[in-house]
Amino acid sequence: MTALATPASTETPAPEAAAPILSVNNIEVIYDHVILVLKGVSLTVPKRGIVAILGANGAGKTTTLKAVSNLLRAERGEVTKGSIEFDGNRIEKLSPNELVRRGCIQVLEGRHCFGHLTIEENLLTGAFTRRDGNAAIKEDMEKVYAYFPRLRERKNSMAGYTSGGEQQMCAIGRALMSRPKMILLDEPSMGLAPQIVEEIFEIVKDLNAKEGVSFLLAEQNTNMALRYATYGYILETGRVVMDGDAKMLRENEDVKEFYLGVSGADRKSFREVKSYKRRKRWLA
Amino acid sequence: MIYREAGQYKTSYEADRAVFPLRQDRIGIALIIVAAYAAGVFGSDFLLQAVLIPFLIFSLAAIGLNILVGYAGLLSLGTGAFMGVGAYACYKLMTAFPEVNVVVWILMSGFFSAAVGVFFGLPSLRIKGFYLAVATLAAQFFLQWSFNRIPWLYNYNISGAIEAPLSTLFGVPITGATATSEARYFVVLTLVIGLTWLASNLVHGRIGRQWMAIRDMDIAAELIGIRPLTAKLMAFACSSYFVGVAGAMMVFLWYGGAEYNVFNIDQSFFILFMIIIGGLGSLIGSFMGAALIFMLPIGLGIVLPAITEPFGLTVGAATIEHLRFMIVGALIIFFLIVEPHGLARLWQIGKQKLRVWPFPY
Amino acid sequence: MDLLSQIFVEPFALMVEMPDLLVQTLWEGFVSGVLYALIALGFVLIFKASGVFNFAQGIMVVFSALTLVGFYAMGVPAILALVLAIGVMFVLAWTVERVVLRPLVNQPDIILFMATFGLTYFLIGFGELVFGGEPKQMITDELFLPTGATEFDLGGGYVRIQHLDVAAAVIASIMIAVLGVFFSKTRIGRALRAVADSHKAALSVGISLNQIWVIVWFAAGVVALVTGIMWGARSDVSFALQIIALKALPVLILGGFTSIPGAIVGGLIIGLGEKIGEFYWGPVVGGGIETWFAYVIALIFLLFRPQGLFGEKIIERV
Amino acid sequence: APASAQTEEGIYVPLLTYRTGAFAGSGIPIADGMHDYLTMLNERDGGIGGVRIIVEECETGYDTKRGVECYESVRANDPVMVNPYSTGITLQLIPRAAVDKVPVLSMAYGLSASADGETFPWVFNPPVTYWDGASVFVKHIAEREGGFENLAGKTVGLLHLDAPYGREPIPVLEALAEEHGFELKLYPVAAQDMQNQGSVWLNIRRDRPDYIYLQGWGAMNPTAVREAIRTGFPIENMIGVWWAGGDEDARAGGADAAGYKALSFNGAGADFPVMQDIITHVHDKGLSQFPRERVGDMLYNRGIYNSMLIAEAIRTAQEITGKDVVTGEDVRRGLENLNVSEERLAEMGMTGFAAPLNVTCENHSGNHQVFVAEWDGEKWTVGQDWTEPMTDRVRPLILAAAQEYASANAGWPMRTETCDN
Amino acid sequence: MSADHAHSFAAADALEETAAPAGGGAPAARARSDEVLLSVENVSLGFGGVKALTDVSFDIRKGEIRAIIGPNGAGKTSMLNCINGFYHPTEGRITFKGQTRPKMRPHEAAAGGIARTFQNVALFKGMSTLDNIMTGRSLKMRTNVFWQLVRFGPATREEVEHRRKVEDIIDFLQIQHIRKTPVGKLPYGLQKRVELGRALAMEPELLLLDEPMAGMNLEEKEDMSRFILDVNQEFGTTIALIEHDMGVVMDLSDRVVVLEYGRKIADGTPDEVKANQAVIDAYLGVPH
Ligand SMILES: Nc1ncnc2c1ncn2[C@@H]1O[C@H](COP(=O)(O)OP(=O)(O)OP(=O)(O)O)[C@@H](O)[C@H]1O
Ligand SMILES: Nc1ncnc2c1ncn2[C@@H]1O[C@H](COP(=O)(O)OP(=O)(O)OP(=O)(O)O)[C@@H](O)[C@H]1O
Ligand SMILES: [Mg+2]
Ligand SMILES: [Mg+2]
Repeated sequence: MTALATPASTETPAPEAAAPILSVNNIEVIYDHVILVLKGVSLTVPKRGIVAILGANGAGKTTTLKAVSNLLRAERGEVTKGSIEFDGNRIEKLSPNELVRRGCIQVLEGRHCFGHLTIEENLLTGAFTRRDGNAAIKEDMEKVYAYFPRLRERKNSMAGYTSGGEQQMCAIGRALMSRPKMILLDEPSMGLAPQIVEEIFEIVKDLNAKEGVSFLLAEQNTNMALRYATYGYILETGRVVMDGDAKMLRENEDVKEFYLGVSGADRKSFREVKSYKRRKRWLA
Repeated sequence: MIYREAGQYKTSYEADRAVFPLRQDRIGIALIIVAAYAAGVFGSDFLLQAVLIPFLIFSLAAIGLNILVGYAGLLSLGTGAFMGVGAYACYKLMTAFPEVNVVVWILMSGFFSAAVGVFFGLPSLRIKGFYLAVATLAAQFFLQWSFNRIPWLYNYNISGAIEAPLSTLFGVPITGATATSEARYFVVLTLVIGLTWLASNLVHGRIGRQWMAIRDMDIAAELIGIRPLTAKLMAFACSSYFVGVAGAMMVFLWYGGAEYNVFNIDQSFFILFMIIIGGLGSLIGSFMGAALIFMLPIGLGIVLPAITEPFGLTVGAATIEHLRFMIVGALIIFFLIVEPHGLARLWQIGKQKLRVWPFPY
Repeated sequence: MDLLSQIFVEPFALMVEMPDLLVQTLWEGFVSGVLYALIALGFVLIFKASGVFNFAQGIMVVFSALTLVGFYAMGVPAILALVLAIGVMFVLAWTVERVVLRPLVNQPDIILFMATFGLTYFLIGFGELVFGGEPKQMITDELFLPTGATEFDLGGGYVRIQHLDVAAAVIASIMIAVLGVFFSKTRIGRALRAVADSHKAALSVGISLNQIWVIVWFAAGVVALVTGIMWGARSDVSFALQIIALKALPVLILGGFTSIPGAIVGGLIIGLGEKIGEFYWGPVVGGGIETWFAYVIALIFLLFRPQGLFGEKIIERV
Repeated sequence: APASAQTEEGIYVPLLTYRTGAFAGSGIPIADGMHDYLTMLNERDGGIGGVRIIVEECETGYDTKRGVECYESVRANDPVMVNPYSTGITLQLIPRAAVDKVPVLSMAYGLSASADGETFPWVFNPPVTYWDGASVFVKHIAEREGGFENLAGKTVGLLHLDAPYGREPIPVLEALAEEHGFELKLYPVAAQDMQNQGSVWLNIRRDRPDYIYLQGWGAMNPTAVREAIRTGFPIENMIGVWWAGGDEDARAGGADAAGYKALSFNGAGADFPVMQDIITHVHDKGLSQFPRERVGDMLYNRGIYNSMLIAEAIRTAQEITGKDVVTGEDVRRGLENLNVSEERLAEMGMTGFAAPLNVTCENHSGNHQVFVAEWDGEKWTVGQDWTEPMTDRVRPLILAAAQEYASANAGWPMRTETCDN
Repeated sequence: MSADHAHSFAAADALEETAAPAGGGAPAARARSDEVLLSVENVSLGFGGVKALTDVSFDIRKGEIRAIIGPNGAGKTSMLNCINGFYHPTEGRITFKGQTRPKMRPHEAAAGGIARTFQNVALFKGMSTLDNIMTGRSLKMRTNVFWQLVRFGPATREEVEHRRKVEDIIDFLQIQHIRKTPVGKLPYGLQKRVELGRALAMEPELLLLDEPMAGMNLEEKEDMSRFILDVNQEFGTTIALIEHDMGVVMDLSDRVVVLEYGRKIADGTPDEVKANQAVIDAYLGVPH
């Protein structure tokens, strides 16, 4: 790791307690026994924090999230080194189901709705681990419909037939149904109309503020992500190359150049982009 | 770094599209072929007749099925019956025109099963996945019934079976009771090598890519201009051709005769399992799968008593058999867990490891 | 002409002439339909829950029935033997989940299909090792299953109805109804369909695949036991019984792999169609067409509904 | 195949058996019977002519492919003969027998035409062929009807496995039907519907045949017996071929099955001196896998009968050649000169267990007699009504079929073996 | 329609309108005409109760980049599906190059020169990047089965010739390093790039792109924009583009159609559309 990657928890202004809800320590992930994808990633999500992982395609964002939610095993990947703690307990050995029960749920990249179930049934599966009765579930479902009115309109359609954006909403709504303490959001804005993107981040903020849900989000829409997150990590080819306060990152020159784009008057039109690549300074 | 590819640059696209771009692989294949022919000279009768000949024939059938299931993604449970079509077609041709060489008829008989395959493949345009299996199952049961019930197919033999009459190649008997295993082995080996070469050309070219496209995402394939019906029927035809030839070879170059129930659904499953264990969509996998599924029980049959005997355990043949079943079953599950994509993938990963050896990755 | 008459005239004439045989044929068709439905149900449960086409269902039928008879032969009272056999099926379900399914989660269907073949091999070996390969008598009387038959006259002939068949139909119907309600009305039922759709997504929302699989394989095991008792009582309990699992294939295809009502309706259509076809039209070609006739029925239906009668629609969308 | 099979001197007798799979029910008692008799000879007499018999079983699962595999594996050890125990496997081995010099003993199964020793010098199917069996069946019903003339107008059904084995008796039955004016109806049962015979029995109910001849195997038989009872077919009018005469086959029908009949050429029960020897020398020493209380079962006894033929053939071969350790070629001659007389039966403790048998060069099945056994609800009762098959009808059919077989297989070798009798 | 002055947006989400001057270097060599390549006339599409499209009409001119935008579920993807024959409109007609083929199958559309990429990446997962792009050339390959079988002579020549074209595309898209990787293992963004490559390999006249930039970061979006523009300019390929990133849409496209609930609510240049109140209400949200 580079010098920039400092232990985060000490610097992060934890809203409540100092104890983080999630801490990932120096994990290494290998797919298929031969493909080394994460080469020592550490990160921390404070209680009630919103933390963003940024990075180019293939940097390992999704892999990191899956390592936390223990879905790697289903893809023949494994965490070979390091440790992961959620709420003070080691969780590498837990089943995904147990993890959801403890309040940590992932929204998979690329939607993954149950195609043959209706939207409403999809939402109900989200409540699979809950034991607090139908009334409470119903109530939450209303909440999800309030967040995404479009879902209410399509609630009796089979998810497989709905549009890409509708499926994305469904996947997020489904995760909310489990009343999680922490949500791992993988590319929530993908394929959503700008309005909805904004709405989703508002929901994130809302849940974070009102219900104390923590978020770890992998997002390409850096601008948005850094606006709502409190802290950010930048991943490149399986390593954390930079981390820091969201504000600090927003102001970093390189981040600006490579992830945010220069806003305002200096912004280049997409038409004018030339094919040149400047080396990122942190790779030097 | 035993398996070193550095320094082997490909300077033309011709070289790059070769089936075995690496020198080590090419040498390996050449050695295997030489060894295979040498086995015909030095191998015992048992090795040839009970191990190698059937192994090669099943490999060919597996290649055929792999074209359909592994490359084109169309599940078929009718392999046994299509083998039967080849066998019965060859039998009819051979008895009707005994003057033509049997090798010609063996190769011709594949066209009959290809035709039948295309017919039963017609529903594949509409029906997919496990449901498609029904069309092939209908083929399986209907054809099997025909082999049994249409006496014309077996020339009204009282025994209801077909027998391979004597025939020769270059003056050496290759079918019939007097054909030696060596002679038959050389014919089988040569045919299998030749047909494998053709299959390999097919799957590495345009047609093979179209099949894989249909397999991986039929909608997208159609949207980029591949005609699903043509591609699928082509797959049925090619697959059934290989399978049919394998069936003819099975009867004429291995068994020497057969009843209808040789081509039953168990045979279909048997071949299907070879390609799953070996690796779907891999020609080498077809060979590996055939080796494992066919030879594992034989091997265990030899090994198990050898293990139990020294301990003074006189285990009956039945108990050995039961153990053998259990072990084969357990091993299949074990292999799947180790590598669900089959032995071929295991082989690749092994090569990958060799390549980076002594580093773990 | 003769052939045409054999196909289009004689069968119907026979139906009218001998109504007793028609009724008998329908009854036989109905009973086999229910029994086919029962076998198909075992498949459907597992397919629904895991997308696994369980090749081992046939051997599970034999294995469960053998366990039952085996315990009885060891001197355990019949009812206790039944309970123990159910227990063994639970252990089997648990083991299968642990040893086979868990390591293979999120793998393509065909791989899991193959794994169940490994399981079949294992169970054949294990079953024969423990119980021996000889056929055994089903303990029909001891389980209070009725024997004998009732006959009533009809149109100059008679119709004979086996009490065992009536019992089989009733028990199978109850079984199917209970399972149908359980899996369609409960939380588990919904989860089941979710799992069948995508292992990965199901894992991500915290559905416990392990628990679901044990439940479902256990249910399939109990269905297998009932199937084994019924078919065993009709002939005997031997390893040949595993072949009847093949009978479920056209039923499944016709009804749809994922539908419990589909299994029932498919079973009845195949049972009736097959018996009527064989009885009235079989003689045209010398009989024995039952083996493929069912598939042809199924195939014809499929050409109109590619997902089977009640199967889940094949979603095509880009 | 254990490589050790030939380490000690002995006569290697491989038995292709099946104790697993769908047909294990019929296969196990036979395998045990074959095994136990040979073991008994080893234990009691130290083998045959002082040479131990090396018995090796190879499991075929009644599957032709694995049968051929077994054959290949045992062939390396120079067997004196093979017992394929499956018609399918036998058909595969017939062309190879002459080439490999391994005689095939297919006792009352296999290719009926192979009884013609001229065409099939290496294949033996004593004591009777399926065609003989069918003729005995017709004789039996004629007797019950009070003479052949009363068969006219009767309907006879053949309920058979839909496979070459099941169809074997058809030519003979057709010929006899024509001759005696009864009608023959065929009821094929496919292998996968063995235990699902509902529609066939509906057909039987429609046609109301007077008699049924059952040519089934494995699980098909008990199911047929049950279905007969279920549909109310008079069970005493159903007569099985010998392979449909297992104890389990009939027991499936319970008490209602009393009256069911089956052909047989070996006695049932344990009341023969030879059975006592087997109990003493094999069961008491714990060398048998067969339950002691079931000794005497029809199929177990048939296995014993089969092994008796093996042993007698070896003994005869030793006599002819004067050698102790005989080869396949010797045993072929032994088989061809097999003469199990009444005295020899008595010596072996088999009086009443089997009828005398005489195999010749021309006739490899020997036209042994057959009787009709009847199930009394508990066990098979064996009368002494040994019946001759209608040799005059069957023999010409056999010769014709053998001719046809040879001509269909171009290059079929002519018999070169000399005849000793 | 003036594409010469591009309008700048701060970023996809922000939609800050600025008075930024247009950058220089506007594509001059751009082949553009008023010839209509494809026209959609009164198309409606329904699935049982759901109406995905209602009476939509617009046209695409030869050589232009035409954007289709709208809220989620508006029917954009369905529109593309109609154009290339995957769905058949319940009413109305679609004319491509002067031809109207009501029951056109997708492979016929492909043969006619329509290629596309998909919203949910639809690559052939088991095949390598190279093979995926090679499949795009199937339509152009002609050698018969015999030559395919022996893989000599014409088959090799043809294969190499097409391989060369494909390598050009690979170079163009800068995906040389993943040539032999099975695409299933690639990260999402690269998969989209390969998919574009596959569509380009068909050398289409009309290229339909369904959210080509979803899930990409800025740098990658810039790359992708450049590819799209290059394709449009160098090969003269007409492009229909669905995208939710307004910055991209407004910068790249010549004209924009806006759909909402299956209806067309606006059609015009980016400027016009951006100023359209209905569009702002339905989709863009109030510009901040
Ligand atoms: N199942 C797998 N087997 C092998 N390699 C994999 C697998 N899944 C991912 N990878 C590899 O791991 C690396 C990281 O992938 P990952 O999906 O985590 O990236 P990402 O940062 O989420 O990218 P994106 O922004 O495109 O979603 C990539 O190089 C990818 O090729
Ligand atoms: N095959 C189908 N069956 C049923 N409904 C469908 C089908 N295809 C599309 N729809 C419905 O039509 C509407 C339009 O879908 P479409 O995919 O075209 O939306 P979209 O504009 O592409 O949205 P997004 O931006 O979210 O991708 C959706 O509500 C969808 O549910
Ligand atoms: Mg990702
Ligand atoms: Mg869309």
